[in-house]
Amino acid sequence: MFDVEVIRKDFPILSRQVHGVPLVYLDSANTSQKPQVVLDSLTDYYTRHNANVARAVHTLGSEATMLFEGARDKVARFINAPRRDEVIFTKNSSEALNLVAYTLSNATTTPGAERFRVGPGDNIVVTEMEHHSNIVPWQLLAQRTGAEFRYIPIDDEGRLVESLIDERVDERTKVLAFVHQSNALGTVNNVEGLVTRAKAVGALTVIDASQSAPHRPLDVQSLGADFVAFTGHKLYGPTGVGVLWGRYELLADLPPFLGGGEMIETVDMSGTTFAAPPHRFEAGTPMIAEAVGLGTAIDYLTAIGMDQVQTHEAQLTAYALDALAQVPALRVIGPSTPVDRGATISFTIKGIHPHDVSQLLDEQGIAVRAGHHCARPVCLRYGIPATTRASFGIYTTTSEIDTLVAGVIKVQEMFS
Amino acid sequence: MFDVEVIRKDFPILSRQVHGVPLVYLDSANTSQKPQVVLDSLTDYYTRHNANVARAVHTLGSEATMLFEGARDKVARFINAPRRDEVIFTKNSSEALNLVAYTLSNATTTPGAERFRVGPGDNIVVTEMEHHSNIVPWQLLAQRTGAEFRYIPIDDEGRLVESLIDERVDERTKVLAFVHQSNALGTVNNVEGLVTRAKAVGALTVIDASQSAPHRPLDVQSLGADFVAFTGHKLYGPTGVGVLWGRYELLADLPPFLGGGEMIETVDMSGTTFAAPPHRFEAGTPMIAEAVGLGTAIDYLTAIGMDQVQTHEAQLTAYALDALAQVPALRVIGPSTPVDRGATISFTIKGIHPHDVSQLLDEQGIAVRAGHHCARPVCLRYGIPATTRASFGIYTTTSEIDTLVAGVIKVQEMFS
Amino acid sequence: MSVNMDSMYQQIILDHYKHPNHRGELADFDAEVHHVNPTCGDEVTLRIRVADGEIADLGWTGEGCSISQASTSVMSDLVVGSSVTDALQLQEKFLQLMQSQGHNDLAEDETEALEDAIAFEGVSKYPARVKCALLGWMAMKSAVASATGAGDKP
Amino acid sequence: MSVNMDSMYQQIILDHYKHPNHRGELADFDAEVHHVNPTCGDEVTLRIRVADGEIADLGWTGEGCSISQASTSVMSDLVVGSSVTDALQLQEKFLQLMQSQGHNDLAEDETEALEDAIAFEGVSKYPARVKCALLGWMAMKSAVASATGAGDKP
Ligand SMILES: Cc1ncc(COP(=O)(O)O)c(C=O)c1O
Ligand SMILES: Cc1ncc(COP(=O)(O)O)c(C=O)c1O
Repeated sequence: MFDVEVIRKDFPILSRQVHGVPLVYLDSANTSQKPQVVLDSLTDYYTRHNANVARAVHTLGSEATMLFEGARDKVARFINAPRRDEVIFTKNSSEALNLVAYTLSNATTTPGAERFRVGPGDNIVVTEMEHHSNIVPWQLLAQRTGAEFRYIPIDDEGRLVESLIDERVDERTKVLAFVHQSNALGTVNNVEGLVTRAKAVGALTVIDASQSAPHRPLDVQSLGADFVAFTGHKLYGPTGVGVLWGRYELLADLPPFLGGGEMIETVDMSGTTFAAPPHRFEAGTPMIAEAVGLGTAIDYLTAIGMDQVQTHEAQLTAYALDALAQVPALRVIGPSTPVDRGATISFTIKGIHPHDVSQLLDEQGIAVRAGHHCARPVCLRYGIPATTRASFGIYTTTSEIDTLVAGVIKVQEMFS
Repeated sequence: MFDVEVIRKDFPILSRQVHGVPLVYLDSANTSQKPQVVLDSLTDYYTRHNANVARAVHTLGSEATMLFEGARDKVARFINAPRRDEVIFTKNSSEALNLVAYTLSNATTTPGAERFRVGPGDNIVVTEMEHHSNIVPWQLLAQRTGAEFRYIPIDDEGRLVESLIDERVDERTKVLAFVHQSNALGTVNNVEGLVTRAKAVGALTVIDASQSAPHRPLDVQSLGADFVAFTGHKLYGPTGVGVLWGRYELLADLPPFLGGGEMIETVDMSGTTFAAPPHRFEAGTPMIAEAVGLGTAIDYLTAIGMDQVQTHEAQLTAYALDALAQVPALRVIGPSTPVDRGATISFTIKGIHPHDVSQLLDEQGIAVRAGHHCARPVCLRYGIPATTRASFGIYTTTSEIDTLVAGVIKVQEMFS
Repeated sequence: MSVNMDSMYQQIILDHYKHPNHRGELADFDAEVHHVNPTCGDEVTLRIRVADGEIADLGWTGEGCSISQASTSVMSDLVVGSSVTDALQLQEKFLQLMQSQGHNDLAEDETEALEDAIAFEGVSKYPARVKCALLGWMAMKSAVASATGAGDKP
Repeated sequence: MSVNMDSMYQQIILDHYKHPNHRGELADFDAEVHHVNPTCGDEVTLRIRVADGEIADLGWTGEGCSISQASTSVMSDLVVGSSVTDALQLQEKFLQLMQSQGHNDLAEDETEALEDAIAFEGVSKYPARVKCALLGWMAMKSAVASATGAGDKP
């Protein structure tokens, strides 16, 4: 049974006061808070098992390796990966997405990787609602290879213009990269339609699941894409760890990204051969404690049940959309109904800059984000400099949403 | 006053038992253990201040940003950087070294970055004693650009053949990358000689300080190189964080590496401009807690005094070299005298494979490493498959070295 | 909502935001600059007239949060009619205040010289907002440099 | 030093290491393979002769730690004279044992079938050493595949 009050007790920071009032943390899309069990697993790792992985033959090294590789197993199960060695640990989502983009340009100079080559005449497609971390890596890839960079536009409600997918994704499309759930709009995209089109033209598909992994069951097999990226710090895990999942068959043929310890098979001054996935893509000492902590966060979420999480957040979304609709002069940027959208709501308030809204909410203990949320093309699309964004998580309550609404009204009074 | 027994009390893991005997941890070159204050700072960060940095206007976000940027200040002071914005946080040393290598190949397609271009006819030079993390990134750079990859050989004592520096580093050398202290041999290189030659031919210099930063005062200004990399987990800090220091004047002109949130100035579907250093090179949510933890580790080391650390470890090295010299059939691989060498000692034992030596030491509670230590060319150079390596840190005692020597003798008895 | 004592939004800031001074386009000017804070979209266009080493007049337009708008208004009041040297010195002080992370370490007379601008002290605790408060001040500095031919960059 | 009960180095392993069986080059063979463990440099060259679905003979040379050498010796004893099917089944069991991370979950009869090879159970707790123990077994598997024309890779 999902009981938000019980869950809240697991998060020590939620009992903090801010400006003399209890913290109302509505910025989980930016980063989530961490349950005590995750902190305990970090402490346990460092005080009992810390050692470098893969390399050492001693007891601590073996324990650390088993904990680290055990975390990989947990991630694989969490996303229903067909194979554990399809799970690559990165430092965050951004690195995961860049990893794919760099291996593709590296294919240009790697014998045997011809099938991945991208060049002039080819194109790379994203959507207009992407986070910068799913825009810039592809713009840079286009610059490195001479390929064209394109995007699928969004409509007034914050949804993809589906009728343009077939035009933008064409026979020369090499990569289609898109967000599962938008961090700026809350929109949940129709994965099937996008993946089907990409497959039809033979393009690789990359899903940015940074904002969906924490909020709904994620099954890489049913998503059907080639790569899926997400980040630990939004998934109730530590900072400094992210995940790239990729189809083994592709990973096995892709050239490496970062070079260094642990990603090699054998090194020689005259040439080097590379380890099999996932290690080929994990150069240097990995984020051991962080991966272990992420594994614990996954255990925690699994015990709650991701479908329970999804139901809870769907209720919050519906409740918040209703409540915010009552506030005069407030405009929601993104889908206004709780269908195919997540628990992240961006809005503007007539006559008051989002920075002022957020700051004055902070003075009432309410933490929300203001800005373009690293998705500036979305703001450009709607002709606004920024939005205020409230985003929810497993520990969010409807009474916190009431506090938000009351807070916004107070801000309006102050500026009237 | 440096008191190793007092220091040991700060490291909770050192009171662990392994195979029923007290742990003797002699694998600090692989990764160091962490003092309690570092663990406390992680817990404090997560239970009181956790939020995403740079982006949020709320109280937690401001606190997290100040803690994270405060860690940058601490790193800058620790290495005597002229400017705090020369300090880039990475996930480890390996990423730091790859960052430099990738920005150089990215310069090939970036207008305005012509001065950094590397291409056919140019060469990149490393040494034969490098860690794979300072070999493979440069081999990959050579592959991407068509430049030649070269190395400066080592002699029987594990020192660079200085007479060959001028030949290998020539007018077409674009990068000279070398290790400050070798992780496989313990050798401390003559930085001045190498940097002087590189400067004379106009090559960029990259120092891998992964193994020196934890053991001696590090002053980037007196080293005189252009880039210096090191890693947090060997510096008594958390896993998942490393540092690249670079001259501001170079960082300001180098193109970006990873694309994503926080590294941009402004993003537009038709093009993107990039933030100033260090943020240009820090895409996505950084390893916030880890950087904070590293800052705490640096405070801890600074309170002890890095010159005290250096003195302590010099004593250990001399003691250990003497003691190991008494063991029959033991051969030290690397400098046999305590001059210009660090507290990392590799050795072989006639007739017993290093894996067996290490494993049987582990059964006596002694943690050492066996293998090629991610520096396989060193093993090739000496015609050996692997070595056993004992490496020391601030918490190592001479009585632990006695235990090691007794342990090795027991292993020999067992195999005789 | 009454503004509480430690609020970033001192009454003086709200007043300047609602009734900004020197807002408008100057017809007769020596330099015009346009500054943007890319992370939040705040922008200001500022024109300046310099005569006999004095800031003879200044006018600005722009959009943004109350902090950036009010700060630009306060800055204008302070520098119009003052010498270029004093204006730049004041800019230095304000910058220092903004970088103080909530611990104003200016001398008492320096603090006094900032007059109304001291109301922005609370902003310095929020790294993400510091740039808002600085926007107009940085624009003034560039405009002065370009009007006096000193050049903003080397 | 007496070997303690939970030591990885069971007496049987040391015995095989000091006196390895089937070590040497086979003059008459159907297949030869060379396997290397790149992370530690252990290597083995293994020749095999298959007749009537049986491993008629096997000989190996190589260098490495006591675990890899002893394991290859034990493996040789077990498979020489057995049917190819049984040898490959045994290889499967041994692989499973090595992947058990110290928790042998083989059935009792499977454990018995492994005979001396069960002495390597302790190795499974050390991921870095598992490859050492597997080296000879993997080489045998490849050699059988190539001798029987099954092919090692698709
Ligand atoms: C000399 C040297 N360089 C680079 C590295 C790589 O550091 P990391 O694994 O943290 O990336 C290491 C340690 O593994 C090292 O010893
Ligand atoms: C949709 C989306 N993609 C990518 C990212 C980047 O994640 P990270 O900052 O952890 O790399 C974020 C969050 O910042 C996001 O919301």
